[in-house]
Amino acid sequence: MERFFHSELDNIRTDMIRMGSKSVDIVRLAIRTLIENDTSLVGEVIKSDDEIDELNKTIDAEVVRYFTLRAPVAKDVRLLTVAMKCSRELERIADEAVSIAKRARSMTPGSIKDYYNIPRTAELALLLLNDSLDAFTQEDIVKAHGIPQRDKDIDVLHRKTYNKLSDFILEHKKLSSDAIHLMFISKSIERVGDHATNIAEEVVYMLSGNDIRHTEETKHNH
Amino acid sequence: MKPIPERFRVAKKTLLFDKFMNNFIVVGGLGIILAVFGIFIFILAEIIPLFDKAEVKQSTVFEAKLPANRVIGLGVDEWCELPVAILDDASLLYTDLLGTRGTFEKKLPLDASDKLTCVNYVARKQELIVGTNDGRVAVAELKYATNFLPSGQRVIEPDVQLGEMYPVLDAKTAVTLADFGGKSESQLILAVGTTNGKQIVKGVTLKQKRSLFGKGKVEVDTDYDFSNQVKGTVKDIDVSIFGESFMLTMEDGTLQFFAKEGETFPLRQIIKPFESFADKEIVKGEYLLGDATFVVSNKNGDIIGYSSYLAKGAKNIQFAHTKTFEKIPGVLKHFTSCLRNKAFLIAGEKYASIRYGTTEDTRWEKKLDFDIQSIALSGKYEKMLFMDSEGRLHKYDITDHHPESGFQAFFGKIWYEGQPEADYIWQSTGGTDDFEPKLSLIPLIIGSLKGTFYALLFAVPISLIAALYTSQFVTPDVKRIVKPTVEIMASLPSVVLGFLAALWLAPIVDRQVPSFLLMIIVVPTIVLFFGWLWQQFPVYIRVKLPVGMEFAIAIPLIFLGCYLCTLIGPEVEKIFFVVTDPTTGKKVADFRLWWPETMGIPYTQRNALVVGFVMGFAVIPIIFTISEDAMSNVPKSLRSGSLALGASRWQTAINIVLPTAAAGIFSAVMIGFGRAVGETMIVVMATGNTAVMDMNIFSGMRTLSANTAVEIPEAPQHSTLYRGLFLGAMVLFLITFAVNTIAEVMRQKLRERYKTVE
Amino acid sequence: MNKMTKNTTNGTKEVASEKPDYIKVDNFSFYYGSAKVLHSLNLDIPYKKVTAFIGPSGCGKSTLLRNLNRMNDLVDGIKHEGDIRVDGESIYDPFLEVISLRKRIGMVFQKSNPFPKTIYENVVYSLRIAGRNSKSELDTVVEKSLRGAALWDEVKDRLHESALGMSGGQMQRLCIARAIANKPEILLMDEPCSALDPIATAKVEELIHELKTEFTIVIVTHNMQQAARVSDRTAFFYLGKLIEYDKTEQLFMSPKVKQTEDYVSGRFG
Amino acid sequence: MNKESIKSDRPKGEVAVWFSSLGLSLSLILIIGLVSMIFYNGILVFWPDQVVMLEFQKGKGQDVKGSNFIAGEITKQQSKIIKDLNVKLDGLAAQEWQLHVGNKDAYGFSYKFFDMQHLVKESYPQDIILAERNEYGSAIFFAKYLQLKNGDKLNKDDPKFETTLKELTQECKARRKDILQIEKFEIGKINSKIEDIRLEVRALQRKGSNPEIEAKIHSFDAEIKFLQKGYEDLAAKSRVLREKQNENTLHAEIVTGEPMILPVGNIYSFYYPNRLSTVDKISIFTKHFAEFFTEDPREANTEGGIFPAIFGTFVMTLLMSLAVTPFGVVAAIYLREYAKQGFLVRAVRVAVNNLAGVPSIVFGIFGLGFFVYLVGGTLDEIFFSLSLPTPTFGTGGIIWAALTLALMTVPVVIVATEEALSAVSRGMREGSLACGASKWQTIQNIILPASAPGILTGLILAMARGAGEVAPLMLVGVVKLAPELPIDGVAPFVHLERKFMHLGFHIYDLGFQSPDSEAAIPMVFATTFLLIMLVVALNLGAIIIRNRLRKKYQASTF
Repeated sequence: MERFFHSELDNIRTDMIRMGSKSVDIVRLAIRTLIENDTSLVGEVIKSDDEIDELNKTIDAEVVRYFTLRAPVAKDVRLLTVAMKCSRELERIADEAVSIAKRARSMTPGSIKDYYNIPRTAELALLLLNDSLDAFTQEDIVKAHGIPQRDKDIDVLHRKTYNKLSDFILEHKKLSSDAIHLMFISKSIERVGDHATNIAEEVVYMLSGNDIRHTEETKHNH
Repeated sequence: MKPIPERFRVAKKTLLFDKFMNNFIVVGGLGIILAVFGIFIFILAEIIPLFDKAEVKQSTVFEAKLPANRVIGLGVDEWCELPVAILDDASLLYTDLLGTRGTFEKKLPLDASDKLTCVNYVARKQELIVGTNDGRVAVAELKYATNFLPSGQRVIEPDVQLGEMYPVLDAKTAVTLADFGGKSESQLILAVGTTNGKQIVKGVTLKQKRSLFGKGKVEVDTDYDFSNQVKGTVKDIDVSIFGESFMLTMEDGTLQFFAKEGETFPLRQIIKPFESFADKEIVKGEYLLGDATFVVSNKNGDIIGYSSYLAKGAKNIQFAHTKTFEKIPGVLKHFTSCLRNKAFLIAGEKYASIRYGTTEDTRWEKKLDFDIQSIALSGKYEKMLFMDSEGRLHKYDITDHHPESGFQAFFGKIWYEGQPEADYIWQSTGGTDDFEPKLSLIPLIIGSLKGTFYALLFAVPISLIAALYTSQFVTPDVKRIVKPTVEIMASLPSVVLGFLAALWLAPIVDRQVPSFLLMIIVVPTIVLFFGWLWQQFPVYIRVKLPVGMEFAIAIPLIFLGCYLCTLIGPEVEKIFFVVTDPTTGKKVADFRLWWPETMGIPYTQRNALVVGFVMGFAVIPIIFTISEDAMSNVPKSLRSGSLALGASRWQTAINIVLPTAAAGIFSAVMIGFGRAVGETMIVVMATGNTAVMDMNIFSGMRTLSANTAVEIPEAPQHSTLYRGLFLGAMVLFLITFAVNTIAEVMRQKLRERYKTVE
Repeated sequence: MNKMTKNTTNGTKEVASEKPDYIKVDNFSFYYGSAKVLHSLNLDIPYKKVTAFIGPSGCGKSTLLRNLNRMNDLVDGIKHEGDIRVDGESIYDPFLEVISLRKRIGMVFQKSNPFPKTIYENVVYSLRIAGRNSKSELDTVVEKSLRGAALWDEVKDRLHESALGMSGGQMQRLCIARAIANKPEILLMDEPCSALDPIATAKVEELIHELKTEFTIVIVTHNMQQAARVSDRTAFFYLGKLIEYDKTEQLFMSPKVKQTEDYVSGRFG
Repeated sequence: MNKESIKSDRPKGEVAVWFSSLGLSLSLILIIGLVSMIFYNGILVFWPDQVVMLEFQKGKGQDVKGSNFIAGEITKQQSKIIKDLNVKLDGLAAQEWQLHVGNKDAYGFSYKFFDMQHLVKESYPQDIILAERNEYGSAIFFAKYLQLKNGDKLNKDDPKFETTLKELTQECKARRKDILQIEKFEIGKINSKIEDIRLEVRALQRKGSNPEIEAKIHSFDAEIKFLQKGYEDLAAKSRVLREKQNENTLHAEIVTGEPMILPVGNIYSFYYPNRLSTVDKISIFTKHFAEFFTEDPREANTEGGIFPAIFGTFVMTLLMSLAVTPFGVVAAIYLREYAKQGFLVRAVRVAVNNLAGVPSIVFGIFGLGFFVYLVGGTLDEIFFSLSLPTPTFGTGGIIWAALTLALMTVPVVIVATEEALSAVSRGMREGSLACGASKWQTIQNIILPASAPGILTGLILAMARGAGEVAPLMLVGVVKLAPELPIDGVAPFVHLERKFMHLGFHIYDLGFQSPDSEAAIPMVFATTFLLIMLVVALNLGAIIIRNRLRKKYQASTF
C-alpha cells in the first residue's frame, strides 16, 4: 500500500538526481576550464559547487526528518542511507571539480601543450559518473556492478599521466609548477572516478542490500 | 454568539422528552425500589401493634352521687352506657351515662319477707346471688336489653331476671356466702352459713328438665353438705361457670378445690398459694375467663395464678402455680376479669392495673387520683369504670387490640391452661369462646428448621459431590447437557413436588421404610465397591471408559442398589423390626409400629423423611448450580499447577479446588437453606402440619410458611392471629434475607479472591 | 491518492493554519473526585490540522480529549477549573447544550463500537436521532460518509447487513464514518488504532490524513510513530501536565525538554 | 520397579471420583425419572383401559354389595406388604390390585384395592360398557335395553342399539349446551341487571328519604317485575329442556347383579372398552385429551377438563408480566444507568438480589394485607361502597394475584435486566452519546435493543416462576372453582376483581381438598403434566435464549 508520506522519498530521490546531474555538469565544466583554457568558467564552477553543497544539506535534512517521523525500514532505509552517503560523494566530486577548475586557472596558458591522458581520463571518469547516476536513477544493478572494474582503467591512465608528468618535470624544470597542477588535476579526475565507483557500490547496496565495498571484486589496486 | 449551524441544533422536543424520561426513570426507579422494600415496612407496620401496651384514656367523670359505702359491686353493659351499682340490700342503681335518664333504681322482685343476709355480685357471670336469713339462695341475672328507637338510636334497658329461691342451707341458718354456676344440665348453688358457731357449707345441684316444649323447669336435683369435707374456715367461695367444680378460699390462706365426680363433689386439692411468700393470707381470689385459672393475691400485693390441667396419666384435673404477676403497691381490693379474654382489672386503694392472664403481662397501670371503691370492665374490653368514694363514676376508654400478644406470647415459654407444664405451643384457634390462643412461634421456627435440616441433609451431600464431579471430572460436551438438565429441576413448581411427596412418595415409603433406610447405605456402597473393582482392572481395560463418564455407569448401579434394597428391606424388617401389634396381639414385622414402641416418639406417614427428600429435591439444583459455578471458576492456573506437580485429579479437586471455592460452596448451601426454610407448598402438602418441637425424622412438622398459608384465610384482618402470622412472615423474611445476604457477601468475596489469583 | 494532498504533506512546507487557536485550552485543570488529573493546561489547537496527544498511560491525554466534547460528564464526581473554548465559545457555557456540542465534535473510540444494527443504520444514527429521516438525504449521507471513511467500496453491497459482521478495521472505519456523518467540525480520536492490526492501522492513518482537509482532528495515541506520521502538532503529557507542545517534527527531532526527549527516544522510566 | 511403585502408579482417589459421580447420577435419575413418571401417568389418564371382570371366592372379604364379582379398570398392581411373620405367599396371590370400578352411586366408592389371594377367575367381557356420566363419575355395566320415550324398547342385541344410543347422547349433548346457555348466560344477564337496579336503589336510599326519591325508587319496580318475568320464563324453558334429557333411559345391570337405570341425558359418552381396536383407542384418547383442554371441570373437579384453570393461569401470568416488565425494567435502568454507583446502590443491588430468595408466602401475606385489604378495601370504599359489605376489590382477585406475583418476581426481572444492561459495553453508550444522542435516546435506541434478549430471558424466568407458584395465590384470589372467567363476553369484558382458577392450585386442591382423593389422582397427574410442560418449556426457552445471547456476545468481542 502506498502511504501518503512515501512521496517524501520521491522528493529525496529527485533531489539526488538533481544533485547528480549538477555534479556531472560541474565536472564537465571544470575539465572545460582546463582544456579550453577558459578561466571565465571558474566562477560558474564555484557557483555550481555552492548549489551542490546546498542540495547536500537539503538531502541530509530530508533524510533525517524522514528517519525521525516516518520510521522507515528495509528498502526505504537503504535508499535513505544511500541518499545520504551518495550526496556526500557528489558533494566531494563537486569539490574535486572546483579544485580542477582552480588549478586550471592557476596554470600558465599554453605552457604545456600535451595534457597526455588527462582528457581521456576525464572522459572516462565523466562516463563513469554518469553511469553510476544512471544506475541510481534507473535502479540498474547490472550497470552499477560493472562500474568498479571500469574505475581501474581510469587508475591506469592516471598512473601513466603521472609518470609522464614526472618525466616532464625532470625535463622542464621551469614548467614544473604547471606540471604539478596537471598532476593534481589528473589525481582529482581519478578521485572523481573513485567517488563515482563509491556511488555505484552504494547503488548496489541500495538495490540488493549487498555491501560490495572492499571485496576482492572491487578492490582498488592502489 | 455565533449562530449554531442547523445540523448541530438539538430539537426542543428531544430535550424535553429526554428530561421527562430522565425524571420519570429516576422517580419511577426509586419508587419501585422503595415500593419493593415497602414490603418490609408494611409487614413491620402490621406487627408493631402486637407489642403495644393498652392505651387507656379517661373519657368522662359522672356525678352519679351513688352511696359509695353501700355499693358492693359495679356492673356494666357491653358498651358501658348503663352501669349498675349493686347495693348491699340488692337494690340496683342504674346510671345512664349517655342519655337523660340519670340515676334510677331497680329493685329485685323479692318477697317482702325475704331478709337478705348475703348479696354477692359476680361480674364474670353477670349474676347477682342473694341469700336469705332462712338459708335460701336465689340467682338474678343482670342482663341488658338493647332496643333501637325509630331514629336508629340505641337504647340500653336493664333486663333483670330473678330466679327461684332455692333452699340451700337449713331454714335456721342465714346465708353468709353464696355462689352459683352452671348451665342447664348441671347447675350448682353453693352457700355458706354459720349455725351454732359452726360453719356450714352446703350446695344443691339443679337440673333443667327436658320437655317437648323447649326448655323445661329447673328443679333441685341433689343436696350436698360439704361442711365436713371443708378443712378450716371459708372466706370466699367461687363456683366455676360450668357448675362442675368450686374453689373455696380459706381464712388460713389455702385454696380448696372441689370437683364433680359422678354425683359427688370430692375435695380434690388443697393449694397453699403463698406458702413461700412473706404473707400467706389470701385477700382476694377469683377465676379468669374460662374458669381454668384462679388468680389470688395476698396482703403484700403479690398476685399469682393457678391453672388447672390434666397431668399425663391422671384422671382428674389439678391446679398448679402457673403464673406470677407483677406485684402491686398496697393491697389488692378489687378484681374483675374480662368477659372476652384472659385479661383482668385489678385495683388497690388508688392503684389500678390491667393484667393479662396468659402472658402475665401488665397491660396498663396507673395510680389514680381518687379512692377506688368499685370497678367494672365492659364486656367488649373497651371501657372500664371506677367508682370513687364520693359516688362518682369515672369512665375510661381502653384501646388494647392485642392483649394476648407480646414478646412472651410469641417467643416465651408459657404454662398454658390445661397443659401439664410450661411449653412452646402453637394453637391459634379453639372451639370455645374462652379458648386461650397459644401463639408461640418457636415450634414453627423449630419446624421450619427441622424441615430445612432434613432437606439439606439429603441435598447438600448429593448436590456438592454432583457439583464437584460435574465441574472437575466431566467433559465440557457432557456438561453442556447435564447442567441445564439439573437446572430444570429448579423450575419444577413446588406444588408438583408437594403433590408427589404426599400422594405418591409418602405411601411408597410408608410401605417399605426399611428398604428406604437401607438405600442410604447400600447404594453408595455398591458404587464405591464397583469403583474399587474398576481400579483393579489393568490399564488397557480402564482406558476403554472415557474420562468423566463414570456417572453413566453409576446410573444402572443405583438402580441395581435400589432394587436390591426393595428385596432385602422386608427381610430386614422381619429380623429387626418385630413388634406385637397392639390391635391383634400378633407379632408383626412393621417398622411403623416398631418405631413409636421402641423410641417413644410417633411415626406418621407424612413425615420429615419424605419432606426432607422432596424438599431436598427442590434444593439440589440451587446448591448444585451455584457451587458448580464456584468450582468451575477456580482459575485454571491453580488446577494446572497442581496437576503439573503430579497430583491426581481427585487430589487436585480436594486440595486445590474445594478450599478455593469454599466461600462459594458455603454461599450455595446458604441459598439452599434460604429456599428450604421458606418452602411452602411441599410442607403444606407433605406434612401433617402439626406443630412439634422435636427433630424426629418420622414425624411431621409445621413450618412458619405452611402455618401462614394454612391459617391466614381463617384470620380476621387485624386480629392478633393475623398480625401474629405477619410476625411469622417477618421472622421468615429476616431469616432468609440474612442468610441470603451472608451468601451474597461470601460470593462477592470469592469473586475478588479469584480476581487476585488470576 | 490524489496529487493535491501529496504536495501539502511535506512537513517542511506546512501551510499555516487559518486559526491557530481554534480550540483553546485555557489554564484547564480537572479532578476525578479529589484527585487532580490535569494541571493547569494551556494549549492551542489549530484549525484543520491534526494534533496528537502523546504520553505514558495515565498522563491525562485521554482525559483532556474526553473533556473536549464533555464525555467525562458521564463520570461521577468530576470537577474542572479553567476553560476550554472552541472557536471562541466556552464549552462549559451553561447555555450551551452538551448534546449540541457533541454533534459539533465527533468522536471515535479506542475500541470500535458499532451499534448492533445494520451498517446503514450505524452511519445514519446521528441523523435519525436528530429526526432527519428523509430517505434520499440519508442515502446521500451514507455514501458520502462511507466514501469519506474509505469504506464505501468494501461495503456498498451489504449496507443492510449487521455491522457486527465486519472486520476490526472496517468496524473502526465505520465508526469514523458514523462520526463524520453529521459533518462535525472537530473529530476526536481516542487511540483509534490500538486494537487494530498494522494494515488496518495504516488504512485508518491514511484516512486521518485525508480527513484533515475537512476536519480539525485531535488524536490520542500510544504509538509515537503514529503521532509522528499523522499529526501536525504533538503535545506530550506527563502526570497530568503538558510538558511540551510543538510542531510534530520539532518535537520529535529536537525536543526542548529532556523528559520529552527521553520519552520519544524510548529512554523513559 | 517393585510392586509397591506399580501400585502407586494408579492415580490416587479414583474410587472417590466414582463416589462423587453418584451425586450427578442420582440428580439425573431424580429429574429424568420424575419428569417421565409424570409424563407417563399424565398421558395414561387419557388412554382407555380394558375393563377386567374378577370373580373372587365368596365371603373372603372381597365382596362388594354382597357379590363376589367386580369389574373395573386396573389402576395399580402391587405386591402386598405382608407384615405378618407367619404368612408366606407368592405369585398372583401375593398381589393386590387397585381397580377403578366406577359406579360410585352404587358402590359408594370408585377405587378399591382387591386382594388377589382369593381370585377365582379373571375375564374381559366384550359386552361391558363404560359410560362417562354427568354425575357420580363413570359407570361400568352390562346394558340390557334402551327405553325410548315413545314406549319402544331397544334390546342390547338389536343392531341399532349402539347407534341409537350414540345419536341420543349426541342429542343430549346439544341440549345440555342449550341449558348451559340459558342458565349461565341468559339468566346471569338478568341477574346482573337486577343487581344493578338494587345498587341504584340503595344509592338513592342512602341519599335520604323524600318523596321524589321514593318515587324514583318505585319507578324501578316495574322494571324489576319485567326482569323477574323474563327470569321465570327462562327458568321454565330450562326446566322443560332438563325434563327432555331424562325422556329416554338405558336399563342396565352392573356386575354385582344390581340393576341400574341411566337417563340418557346423564351419559356424556360411552364405549365398549374390551372391544376397542388400537385405532378406536387412539381416537378416544384424542377425544379425552381435547376435552381436558377445552372443557369445564365436573364432579368437584375430578372429571371433565381444566379449561378455566389453563385460562386463569394464562391470564394471571399475562397480567403479571404486564406489571412486572415495566417495573423491573425501569428499576433496573435506574439502578444501572442513573443511580450514583456507590455503596448504597451496591447494597440495594444485593438486597434486591436477596429479595428474590425471600419465600413466596411472605409476598403472599403482604399481598393479602396490602393489595387485598388495604388497596382493595380502599377502592371498595370509594367506588363500590354501594355493594358493601360484599367486597368487590376488597377480596382476593386476579389483579391482586398478578400484582403479588409481579412483586415477587420483580427482583428476578431487575437482576436479569441489570445484568443485560451491564453487558452492553460502555463503548456502545459513549458511541451513541458522541453521536449527539441524548441519554434517553441512547437508552432507547442502543441499550434497550441490545439488552432485549437478556430482559426477555429474565421475563420468561419470572413467568415460569409465577406460573408455577401457588402458595401466595392461595391468599390473594385463587379458588377451586371459579364460576366465571376473568375475561368474558360481558361488559367490561376484563374482570380484574374476579377470582380465578390456576393449574398449580388445581393440583393442590384436587390432591388435598377433594373428598375422594383416589378419584382425583388421575386428574392431578394430568394437570401436573400440563403445568410441568408449561414451566419446563418456559425455562428451556429462557436457557436457549441465554445461550444464543452468550454466543452473540462472544462473536461481537474480538
